[in-house]
Amino acid sequence: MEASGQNTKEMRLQEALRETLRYEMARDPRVFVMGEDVALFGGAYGVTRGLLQEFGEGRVRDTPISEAAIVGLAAGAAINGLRPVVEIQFCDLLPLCMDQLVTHAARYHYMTGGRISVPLVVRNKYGTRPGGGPSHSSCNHGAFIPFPGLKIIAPTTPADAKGLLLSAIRDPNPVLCFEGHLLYGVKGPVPEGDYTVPIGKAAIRRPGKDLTIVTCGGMVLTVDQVAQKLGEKGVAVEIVDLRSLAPLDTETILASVAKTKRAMIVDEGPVIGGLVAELVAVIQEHLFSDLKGPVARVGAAPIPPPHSGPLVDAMIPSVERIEAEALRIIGA
Amino acid sequence: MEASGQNTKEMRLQEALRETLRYEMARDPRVFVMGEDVALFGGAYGVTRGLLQEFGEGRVRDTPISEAAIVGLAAGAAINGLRPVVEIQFCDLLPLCMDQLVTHAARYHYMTGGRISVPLVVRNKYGTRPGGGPSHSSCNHGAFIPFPGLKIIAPTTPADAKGLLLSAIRDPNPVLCFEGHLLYGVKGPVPEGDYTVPIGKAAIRRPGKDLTIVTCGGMVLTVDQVAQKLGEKGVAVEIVDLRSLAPLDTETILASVAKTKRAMIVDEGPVIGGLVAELVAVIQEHLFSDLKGPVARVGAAPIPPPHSGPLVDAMIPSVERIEAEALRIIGA
Amino acid sequence: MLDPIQRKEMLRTMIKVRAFEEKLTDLYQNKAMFGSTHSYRGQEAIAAGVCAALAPGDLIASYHRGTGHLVAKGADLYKLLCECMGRADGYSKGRGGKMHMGDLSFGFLGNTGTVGATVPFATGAALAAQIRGSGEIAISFMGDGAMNQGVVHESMNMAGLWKLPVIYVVENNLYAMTVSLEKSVAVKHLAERAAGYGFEGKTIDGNDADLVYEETSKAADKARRGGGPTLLECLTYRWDGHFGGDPGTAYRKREEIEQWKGRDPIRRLKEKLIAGNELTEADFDKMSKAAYAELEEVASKAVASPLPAAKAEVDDVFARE
Amino acid sequence: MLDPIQRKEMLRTMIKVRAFEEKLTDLYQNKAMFGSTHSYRGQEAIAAGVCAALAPGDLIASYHRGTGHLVAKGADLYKLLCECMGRADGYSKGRGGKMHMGDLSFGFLGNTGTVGATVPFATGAALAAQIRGSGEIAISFMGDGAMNQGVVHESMNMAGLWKLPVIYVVENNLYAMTVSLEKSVAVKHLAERAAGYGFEGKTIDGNDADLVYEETSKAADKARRGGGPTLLECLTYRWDGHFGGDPGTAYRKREEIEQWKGRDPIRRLKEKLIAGNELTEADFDKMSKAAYAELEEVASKAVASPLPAAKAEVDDVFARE
Ligand SMILES: Cc1ncc(C[n+]2csc(CCOP(=O)(O)OP(=O)(O)O)c2C)c(N)n1
Ligand SMILES: Cc1ncc(C[n+]2csc(CCOP(=O)(O)OP(=O)(O)O)c2C)c(N)n1
Ligand SMILES: [Mg+2]
Ligand SMILES: [Mg+2]
Repeated sequence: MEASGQNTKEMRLQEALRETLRYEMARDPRVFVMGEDVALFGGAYGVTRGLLQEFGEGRVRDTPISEAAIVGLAAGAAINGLRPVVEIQFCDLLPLCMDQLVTHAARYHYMTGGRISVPLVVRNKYGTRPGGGPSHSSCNHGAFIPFPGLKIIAPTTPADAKGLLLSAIRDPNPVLCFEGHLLYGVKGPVPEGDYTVPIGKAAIRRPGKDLTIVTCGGMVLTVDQVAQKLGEKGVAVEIVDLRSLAPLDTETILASVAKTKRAMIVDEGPVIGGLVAELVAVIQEHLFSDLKGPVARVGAAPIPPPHSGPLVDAMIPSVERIEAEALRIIGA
Repeated sequence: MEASGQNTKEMRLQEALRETLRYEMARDPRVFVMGEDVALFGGAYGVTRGLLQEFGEGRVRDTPISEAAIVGLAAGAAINGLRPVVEIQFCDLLPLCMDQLVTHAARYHYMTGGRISVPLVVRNKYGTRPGGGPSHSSCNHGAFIPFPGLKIIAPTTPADAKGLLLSAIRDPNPVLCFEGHLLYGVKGPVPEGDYTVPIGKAAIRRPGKDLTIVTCGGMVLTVDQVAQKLGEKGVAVEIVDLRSLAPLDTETILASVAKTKRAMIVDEGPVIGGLVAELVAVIQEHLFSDLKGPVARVGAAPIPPPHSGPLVDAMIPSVERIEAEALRIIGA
Repeated sequence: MLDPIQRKEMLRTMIKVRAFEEKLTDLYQNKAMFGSTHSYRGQEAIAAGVCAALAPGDLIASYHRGTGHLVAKGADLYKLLCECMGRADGYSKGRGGKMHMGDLSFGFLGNTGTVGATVPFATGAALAAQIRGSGEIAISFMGDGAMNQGVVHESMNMAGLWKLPVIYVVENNLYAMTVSLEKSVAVKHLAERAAGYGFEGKTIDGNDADLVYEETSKAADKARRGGGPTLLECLTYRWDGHFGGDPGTAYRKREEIEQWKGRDPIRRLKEKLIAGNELTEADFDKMSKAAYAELEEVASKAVASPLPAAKAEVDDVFARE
Repeated sequence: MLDPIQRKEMLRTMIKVRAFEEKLTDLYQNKAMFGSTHSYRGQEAIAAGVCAALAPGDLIASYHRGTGHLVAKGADLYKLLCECMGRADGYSKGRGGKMHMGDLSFGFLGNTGTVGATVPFATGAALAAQIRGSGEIAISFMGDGAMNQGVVHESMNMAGLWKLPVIYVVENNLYAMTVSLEKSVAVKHLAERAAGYGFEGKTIDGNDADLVYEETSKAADKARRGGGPTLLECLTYRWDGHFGGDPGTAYRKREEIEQWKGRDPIRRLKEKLIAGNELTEADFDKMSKAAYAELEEVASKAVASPLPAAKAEVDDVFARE
């Protein structure tokens, strides 16, 4: 399981994903990769580079621009015994394959009385940034949690990227993997060999006694900066990196908040509905009388992701905004 | 605005919707209706019956089974000056047109710098019931609130059905209208003539001082039964019928909870993420210190909507389950 | 061409399919079911003809009007009927009803109530067969209305591109619910669309079981030999309304319905067999009685079978493996 | 056929389109933009030829490779360039960038970055024209890759069914990002798909502005007369990479690129005009200089223009009207 004494190698998150695909494709002939530009070009973000050469056209396929069929064919292949890993170029395109994913693939195991399962991984990129704009830089990772039958992961570190993706490929259920646009290039140590991180387990990125901040993906790095600055001001922040958005690791979250008695949710996505609201709801449900104040939430402003830099800066939680909010609820 | 001294006529919710369409189509030549089986047959639930005969094939169109294009063409027609009202036969099909709706129609006004607006109404039916099953009886009305640019209404009474639908047709933005399967046949007084209910305003269905229950759609009727039983036990429940899910009328909700100091959210849909979680989050955010206990939530079990009666009964909140939960949080 | 014994088997299957539909309608009218039915009566030659051409390992995906395909592919009638009735012994434990099942033990990839939604599943199953080289082919049954769903277009394009071993069987019964074909498409034959995906499309008489068998066999051979997909548009008609409660006469002329009933696929095969001295009226009556008797027996057992317990099965949403 | 003056105008438009693209590339390379570019160089004859055939009230919908269409349709270069650069004076106030704009004042229905997503918008705009009887037609520009999106299929079917006044202009530049046409479809000409929707499809040389104009005019007349849609597959090639950062050589042979550059649509029209004694080299140079000079001026103004304020414009999400 977790990296215990395993040798590690320093690499980018993008490489960690690639190594994981190579590793599992070599180990399990049922695994194959399909998506737009994934074969000859190696993927819009280079994650699948080299796989075509290593595993051939049968198992590494460029597809037409047909998101619904990419996910639908993958589900069909999964039903018939394979382990597809498909790439959807960015999360803004998930609505195009949403019917196949949430109404069919995700419900199939339950609705067939458990006779059929759909081991399917849908990788996609997310993240609002200057130049992306309204159709290319959404953060809808939090919007899929109301749909039963879907597992959702969002790795922050290269090690988790490997461990979670490997777990996802081996999971008998559909797993949606959100990869942060700005995280692909981030380096970190990655355990070699067979390394998995269980889906549904969060990680404490930083221990602290005064305030719990629950977040995920790229925001973990932003929040870590906040924690450092607050540390200098004598406020000890505990950071919970969700890693899995569905199922949520409420145990770890609640244990942390039970200790700090103050909680704040920070996310790149909208605070309305979805993940952020769910975290607030769960915490107040279980720890209402322990809490020193309401659970705070800091997230993206409720607007479509804009193109221009200043507009994006105003939309996405900044170190300053998060710190100010943290100080406010600490009452410092 | 609200029915003030207007003459009313007793009719089914289904008829109220039909009368509204007739009224506005006669008044505004820009309004037209399109969808599967809406013309010759008058709609799967009879809502559009007679419109073809009255307004002709140009403005009342049967379509092929193409949900994405139905919404996409409607959006294009709206951009070019018309006021489309389309019918999607049930909410399980919304994922098929979700890209057109949330990524394009809903973002268009903002993303064009306000140059273009998309006055579009997408009517659809929702509701989990025996015999519907996993692809025909979802309750995803709560899952669309994280997406900016979309207004969402869910009328409970025939009068609101008229008032909200008329407001929706006249609204310059895309409006998603959720119609409860079991509500179509429910009768009530409907103001005649030009009657609108503002989008974004909830209604107090029943005043009470001990507990606020926030709900919407068909659940309002179930919760009313609960309130009656609790009334006999001396517990005065205040029922807030949301009527609009986006934008949410937080003012009315918070005013009620500020008075009762206890809140419970009840919904036919999943409690995870979406609408229910949002309501919990908003209330605890603003009224944390006034609340006598955590905001409770009662909703559908996190499973796909099943086919068989007993399974549905176990999934959807019942009078008994809601009452028990209410008594628990009242501490009675 | 099938030999006499096989053709009689095909006839027996058609009778069984119809008997099942009529029993379902019974049960629906007697309020013994949750939800409704989508009667397959009138289209029996397609399910029977297609399935007669398949090898045991071959796969089928179905749709809302799917019970006929299941019976023809060899589903267990008790489990099937129980599922239609929302009983615990059903294929899906009562969770899915007639529109939501799946069981690979008899090559059934599944069906759903969303028009067109299983077309990519069948196509993807064929992709798996190609990648693995396992030799099975997949049948994708769909109605004419499904041809206008985006995902069906996308799937067929990928199947043509990769020469996947899949056969698209479009059961063109001239109506999508209440909307007639002329109000749904501007093309004369839906089969013409196959050209746009780079494979062959044929429009055939879907009420001629022998023909459906022949064309499916050809397409299956081609698919197995790596020749890629085929679209078979089978012209047919549903005798009954779209669903249980629909008389089917608000949008269809009575004459049209009668005309098509005159083209009864069962009677057609029966008469051909009798004309060829391969069947007697007596044989036919025996077959019929046997089929209806079997249904009676299965139905009485299903009616007496338990409903699922009233519990939310949250632990069964995810596969554990 | 256009008269000499009009053809020179068309040439002028093509030069302007190219000048704009080259200026954008400049700005991109000088990091003066947010995000990237999708160069239209090599495809100028399509935007210019199509727009030359339109009446003032006609509408166009565009896609990610859309700046060429906007310039040809008469967009304000300053507002357009500002938007590409995310400036406050841009068409979308910097919110949309080059892929997300719309302004009916010059008949521009809009573009988005989702492949195929504006095809239903153009189709729906044509539906509005038909219902209202207002006489305008709509052009739906798209790349070859869009032909494999479900919603495009659904839209074309409805357009054929209802004979909507829309023209689908498929700019087939042989690649969808890095995936070649042969790896995307199994059909030889994308235009063949139109038959499946009941209207005419033609494959034409998209680098011949005169021809594009002619075919668009015919299709436009047909559409105005109630004859329904036409699909024009315009064969062409993008000279540059898919986006600013892409050299475009990882998936395309250099010879292929050079070959197509030899078919320069601007030079072709220029030489035809010169051969017909309707243009001199000097005229051409004057046109060019003027176009590039105009771009320089616009660009310097745009570069000096303000960025939007750093505020979340939550009040601008909903239209108030
Ligand atoms: C995507 C989708 N849209 C609409 C519906 C509602 N609906 C159920 S069956 C049907 C008609 C299907 O017609 P066809 O595909 O020809 O099959 P048939 O019923 O004629 O066998 C419709 C519109 C649905 N189930 N799925
Ligand atoms: C629905 C969708 N899928 C994928 C993408 C990513 N993407 C952007 S452009 C492009 C290729 C488009 O090719 P084509 O339609 O031929 O237009 P071209 O770029 O060649 O002009 C892709 C795959 C997208 N923007 N939208
Ligand atoms: Mg049909
Ligand atoms: Mg292209």
